[in-house]
Amino acid sequence: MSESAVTQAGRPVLEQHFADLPAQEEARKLGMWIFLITEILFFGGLFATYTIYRELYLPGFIQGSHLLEVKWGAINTAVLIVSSLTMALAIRSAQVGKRKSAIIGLLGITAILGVVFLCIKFILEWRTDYLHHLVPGINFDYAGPHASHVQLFFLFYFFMTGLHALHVMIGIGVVLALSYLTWRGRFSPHYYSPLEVTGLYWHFVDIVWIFLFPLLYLIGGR
Amino acid sequence: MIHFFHFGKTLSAAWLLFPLHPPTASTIAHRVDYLYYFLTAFTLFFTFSIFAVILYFMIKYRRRSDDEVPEEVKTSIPLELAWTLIPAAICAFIFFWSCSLFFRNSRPPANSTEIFVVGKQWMWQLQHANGAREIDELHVPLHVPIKLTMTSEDVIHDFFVPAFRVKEDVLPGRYTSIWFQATELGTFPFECAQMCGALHSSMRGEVIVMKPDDFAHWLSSNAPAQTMSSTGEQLFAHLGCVSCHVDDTSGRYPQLAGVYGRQVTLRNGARAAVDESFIRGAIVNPNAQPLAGYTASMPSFQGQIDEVQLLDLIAYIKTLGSGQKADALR
Amino acid sequence: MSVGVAELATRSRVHYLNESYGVKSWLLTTDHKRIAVLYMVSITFMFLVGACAAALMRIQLLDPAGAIVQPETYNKLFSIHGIIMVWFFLIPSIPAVLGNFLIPMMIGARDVAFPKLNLLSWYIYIIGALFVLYVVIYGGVDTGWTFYTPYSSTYSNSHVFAAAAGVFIVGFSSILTGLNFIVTIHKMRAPGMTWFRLPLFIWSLYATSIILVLATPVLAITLCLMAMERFLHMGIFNPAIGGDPLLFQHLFWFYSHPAVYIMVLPGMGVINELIAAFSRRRIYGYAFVAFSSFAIAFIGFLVWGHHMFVSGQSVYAGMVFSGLSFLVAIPSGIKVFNWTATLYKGSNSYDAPMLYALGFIGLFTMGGLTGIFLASLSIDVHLHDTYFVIAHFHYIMVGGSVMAYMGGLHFWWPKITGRLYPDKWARFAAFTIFIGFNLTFFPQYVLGYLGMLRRYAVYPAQFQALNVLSTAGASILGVGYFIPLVYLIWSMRYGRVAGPNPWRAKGLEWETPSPPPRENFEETPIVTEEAYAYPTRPRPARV
Amino acid sequence: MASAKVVPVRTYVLTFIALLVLLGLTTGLAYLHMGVANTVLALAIAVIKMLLVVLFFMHAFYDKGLTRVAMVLGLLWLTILIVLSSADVFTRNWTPVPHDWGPDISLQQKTK
Repeated sequence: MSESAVTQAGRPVLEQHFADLPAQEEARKLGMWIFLITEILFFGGLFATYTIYRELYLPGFIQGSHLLEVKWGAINTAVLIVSSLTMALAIRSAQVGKRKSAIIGLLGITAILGVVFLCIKFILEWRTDYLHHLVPGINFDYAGPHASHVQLFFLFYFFMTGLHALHVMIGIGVVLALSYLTWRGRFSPHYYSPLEVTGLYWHFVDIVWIFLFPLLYLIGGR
Repeated sequence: MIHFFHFGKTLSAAWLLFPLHPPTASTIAHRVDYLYYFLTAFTLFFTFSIFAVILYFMIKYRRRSDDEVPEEVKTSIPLELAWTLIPAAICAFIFFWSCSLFFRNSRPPANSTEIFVVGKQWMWQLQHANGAREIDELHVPLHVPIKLTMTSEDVIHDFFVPAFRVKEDVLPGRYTSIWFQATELGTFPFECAQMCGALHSSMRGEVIVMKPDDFAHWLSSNAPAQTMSSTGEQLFAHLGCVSCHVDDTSGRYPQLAGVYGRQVTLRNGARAAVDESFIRGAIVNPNAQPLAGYTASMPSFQGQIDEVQLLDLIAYIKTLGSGQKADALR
Repeated sequence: MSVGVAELATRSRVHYLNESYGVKSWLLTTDHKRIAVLYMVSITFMFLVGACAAALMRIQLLDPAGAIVQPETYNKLFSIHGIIMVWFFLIPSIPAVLGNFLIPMMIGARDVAFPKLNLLSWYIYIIGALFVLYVVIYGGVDTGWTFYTPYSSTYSNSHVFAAAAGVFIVGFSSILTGLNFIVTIHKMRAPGMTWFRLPLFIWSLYATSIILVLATPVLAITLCLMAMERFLHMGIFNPAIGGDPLLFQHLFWFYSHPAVYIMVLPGMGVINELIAAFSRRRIYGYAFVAFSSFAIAFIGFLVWGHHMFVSGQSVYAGMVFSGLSFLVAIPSGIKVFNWTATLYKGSNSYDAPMLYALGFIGLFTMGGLTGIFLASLSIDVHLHDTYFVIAHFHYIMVGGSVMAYMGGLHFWWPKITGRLYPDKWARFAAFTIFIGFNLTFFPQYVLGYLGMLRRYAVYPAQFQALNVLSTAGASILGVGYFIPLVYLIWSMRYGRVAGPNPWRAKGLEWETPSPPPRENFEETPIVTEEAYAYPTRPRPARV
Repeated sequence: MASAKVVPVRTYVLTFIALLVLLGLTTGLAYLHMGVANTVLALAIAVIKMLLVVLFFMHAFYDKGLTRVAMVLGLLWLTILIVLSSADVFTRNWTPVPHDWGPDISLQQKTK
C-alpha cells in the first residue's frame, strides 16, 4: 500500500484496529446502513400511528391535508432531489480525484439547498400555519366539522415534518464540516468514506421526504 | 383406605391455610382451572425431568481427573427434530384449548342482564338498569348471566373478579365488557388490576351474589325514583335530541326508534352494528362515522355530559322501539 | 514459589489495566476492555440502587396494610425498580460488559469496529442514568416502567418527563452498541473465523444486536410522543379527540417485548460457553442452538400483543398474538434440550460458573414454561397483572439473565482481572442465590393465581403468609448477591494469579495472556478449527 | 475504496430526471378524484422514487449482499409494526352481530 493511501494531509487515515483501508471503509458503510435501519424504525413508529389514525379518520385527514399548500410540498421535494443529485456528484468528484474546489462547490450547493428547504418549511409553511391557528397544543383553533381529526392530522404533520427538518439540519451541519475537511485536503480517491456515508444519510433523509410528501400533502383528490 | 382418608383431611386443612386457587364461583372458573391444572402438571413434569436428567449426568459423568478425555457424541438429527416437533404439537394442543375457551367466554349470552360500570380514580360506580346505583359494591343474582359494560372517567382501570376468573381493562372513551354467571352464593372481592395512580391498591369492592328472589327484593328496595332509561329520556329531551331524532318528519335526520341491535350503512359504504359503543361514538363524536344518506351534521356532546349520563342516554335509546325489533325479525 | 513468580510476571507485563494510569486514561479510553470495565462499574451501581428499591418493596409487603411507606411512595419504588433494572442493568449487563470485553477477543480482533462510538455509548448511558438518578433524588416517578397513557401523559404528578428522557437517552446507547457489534461481527473476524466456527456467545449477541437496532428506535419515538403529549396536550393518545391509548401500548410493547429477548438471549449465549467449558465438549447440536437464537429474535417481534390480552385489544388480534407466542417456546426448548444433552458423557466439573449455568437451565425452564400459561388466552385473563406475571418474568430475568451474568462474570473474571476468586465462597454464593431466588419468587406464582395483584401497596390479609415467605427469600437472595461483591473486589488484589487459561477452556480469548494486552493478541490469530474443539476419544466399538 | 465502482454522471442525471418526472406525475395525479386509487398510486410512485434513490444514488444497485439485506430488513420490520398493530385496531368491531339482531334498516322509518 502506498504512503498516500495510509496518510492524508499528514494524518493517518487507517485506524490501527483495522487490517486495511477497504475493511475500514466497508465497516463504516455497513455501520451507516444499519444506522439508517434504525432511522426507518424511528420514523416508523410515526408512520404506523399515522396509518392507523388516517384509516380511522380519513375525512378529517383529507380536510387537514387540503389546508396545506401542495405547491410548497412539491417545490421542497424538487429541492431535496436536486440536493441529492449534487451530493452524489460531490462524492463522485472525490472518487475520481477532481479538484478540491469542484467537490467543495457541489457540497456547498447541497448545503444551500438544505437551507432553502428549511426556509420554505419554516417561514413559508409553518409560520402561515401558525397564523391560521393550526398548531395543535400551541395555537389550534379550527371550526370545521372534523375539528378533532384535523387536529390529529396537524399533530402528525408537525411531528413528522419537524423530525425530518431536524434530520436536514444535522445533515447540513455534517456537509459543511465535510466541506471544511475537503478544503484541508483530507480526502482523495483512496480515502473518501466520510463523504460516502454522509451521502447515504443525506439520500435517506430525501427518501423520508419522498414518502412524507404524498402522505401529508396529497390525501384525497384535490 | 382409612389412612388415605386421614391424609386427605390433613391435606384439606392445609388447603385452608395455603389455598392454591381462589374460590371458583362462576360457570367458567372450573374450566379455566382445568387448563391451569393441566399446565401446572406439564410445567412441573418438565422442570423436574430436566433437573433430574441434569443431576444424573452431572453425577454419572462428573470429571474424575483434570486430564480425562470425554467420549465423542455426535448430534442426532432425529433427536433434534423430536424435541422440536413434540413441543410444537403440545403447544398447538394448548393453544387450541385455551383459544376455544377464550373465544367462547368473549361473547356474552344474548339473555344477559346488563349492568354498567364507570371507573374513576379511585372508585367504582355501578348502575343497574332500574337506576339503582352502588359504589364499590355489586349485587348480582345467582345463576343469571350478567354483562358488565364498562368505561372510565379518567385513566385506564381494570375490572377483575378473581373468583369468576374474569378481567378486562376499563378504558376512557370506549366501552369494554365482560360477562359472568355466578354459581356460588357469597361475597367475592373485585379489584382494579391496572395501575391507575396513588390509591390503585384501594380501588376495590365486593360482588355480592344473592338468590334471585333476594336480589329482586334488594333491587326494588334500592330502586330510585327513576330508571336509567327514564333519566335518559329526560336528558334526551333536555339536550334537544328529541327535536331532530324523534319529532322531525322531514327525513333529514335519522330516527332512532328500533335502531339498537341493527346494522346501519355508513357513508363510506361500510356497515356497522349499532351497539353501545356505536351509540356512544355517535353522541360524543358524531361526524366520525357519518351515516349514508344523511348530510345534516350534528353537534358533538363531548364534555357536556359525563359517562354516567351517557349510559343513561344509551339505556333510553335502547328502549326506543324495542317492539319494532320483534316485527322486523318476523 | 511458582505463585510468586507468576505474581511478578503479571506485574511486570504490560496489559490493558496497567498500560496507563489515571482517571483520564479511563474516561477517554477507546479500548473495548476498559469500556467494558466502565460499564461493569456503572451497572453495578445502578443495580444497587434498583435493589434498594426492591428491598424496600419487599419490606413494605410484610404487612398487608403496608409496613413502611405510603402507597404513593410504593408506586415510585416499583417504578424506579423497573426502570433501573430493565434499562440500566439488564439490557446493558451482558452485552455491554461481557459482550464488549469478549466479542473482539472471541473473533480475534483488536477492537470493536467503532471504538470512539463505543465510548460514546457509555457516555450516553451515563447521561441517561443521571436523568434517572435525578428522578430518584428529586421525588420519583409513579407510572410503572411501562409509562401507560393517559396516566403518564395527563394524570401523573411525578417526574415522568425526566424518567422518560433518561430512558430515551439510554436507548441511543443501546442502538449504538448494537450497531457496533453487528459491524464488528461482520467485518472484524480473524482470518479463518467463519460463521460456523464462531462461539455461540457471538451468535446470540449478534441476534441480540439485531433486536437492539430494530426495536429501540420505536421506543424512542413512542416516548417522544408521550412526552409531547404531556407537555403540549396535543392529544395523540387522548380519546377525547379520537386518539387511542392502546396505540401507545402497541408501540411500547413492539419494543418492550423484544427487549425481553435483549435481556435473555445474551444470557443463553453465556450459558453455551459455560456448559462447553465445564463439560469439555462441543455444544450438542451447535447449528440448532445457533439458529434458535435467530428464531427467538425474529418470532420475538411478532408476539407483543400478548401483553394486551385484557387491554381492550381485538379478540382476533389476541388469538393471533397468542398463537405466535407459543412459537417462541419451541426454539427456547431446543436450547434447553441441547444444553442438557451436552452434559451427556461429558467431563462435567462443579466449578462455580458451572453451578450458575445449571441454575440458569433449571430456572429458565421453569420461567419459560410458566410463560406458556401467560400465552394461553383464557388463563392469562385471570393471571394478567397478578404476581404470577411477576414471578414468571423474574424467573426469566433474574433466574435467567442475572444467573447467566453472574456465571459469565465468574468464568471470565480471571481473564478480566488476571486473578482467581476463592472457589468455595463462589460456590456457596451460587447456592445461596439459587435458594434465595426460589424462596422469593416461587410463592409469587401461588399468590398470583390466588389473585394478588402487582403494583399493590396494600393487599388482602389472606396473602400475608406467602408474602412474608417471599420477603424472607429476598433477604437470602440479598446476602447471596453481597458475597460475590465482597470476594470479587477482594480477589482483584489478593486473588491467586490466574494464568492465561485457568479452566483449560477453548476459545481465542483463552489463548492470550490474562489480563490481555491492549491489542488483545500479540499477533492476529489464524483460526483453523471449530469452536469448542475439545479433545474427545472415539466411541468404543460395541461388542 | 479505490476499487469501488465509479458511476457515470449520465446515470445520476437520468435518475434525477426520472425523479423529477415522477414528482410531477404524483403531484398531477393528486388533482384527480380517484378515491382509494389516489393513495395507492401516490404510494406506488413514492416506492419507485425510493428505489431509484436507493439503487443509484445510494449505490445499492452496485453493492451486492449486506446493503440490500439491511434495507429490506428495515422495511420488513416497519411492515410488521404497521400490520400487527392495525390487526388489532381494525378488527376490534369484528365481533359478530348477535344472531337475534335484525338486518340493515333505513333510519328514515317513522316512529308513528
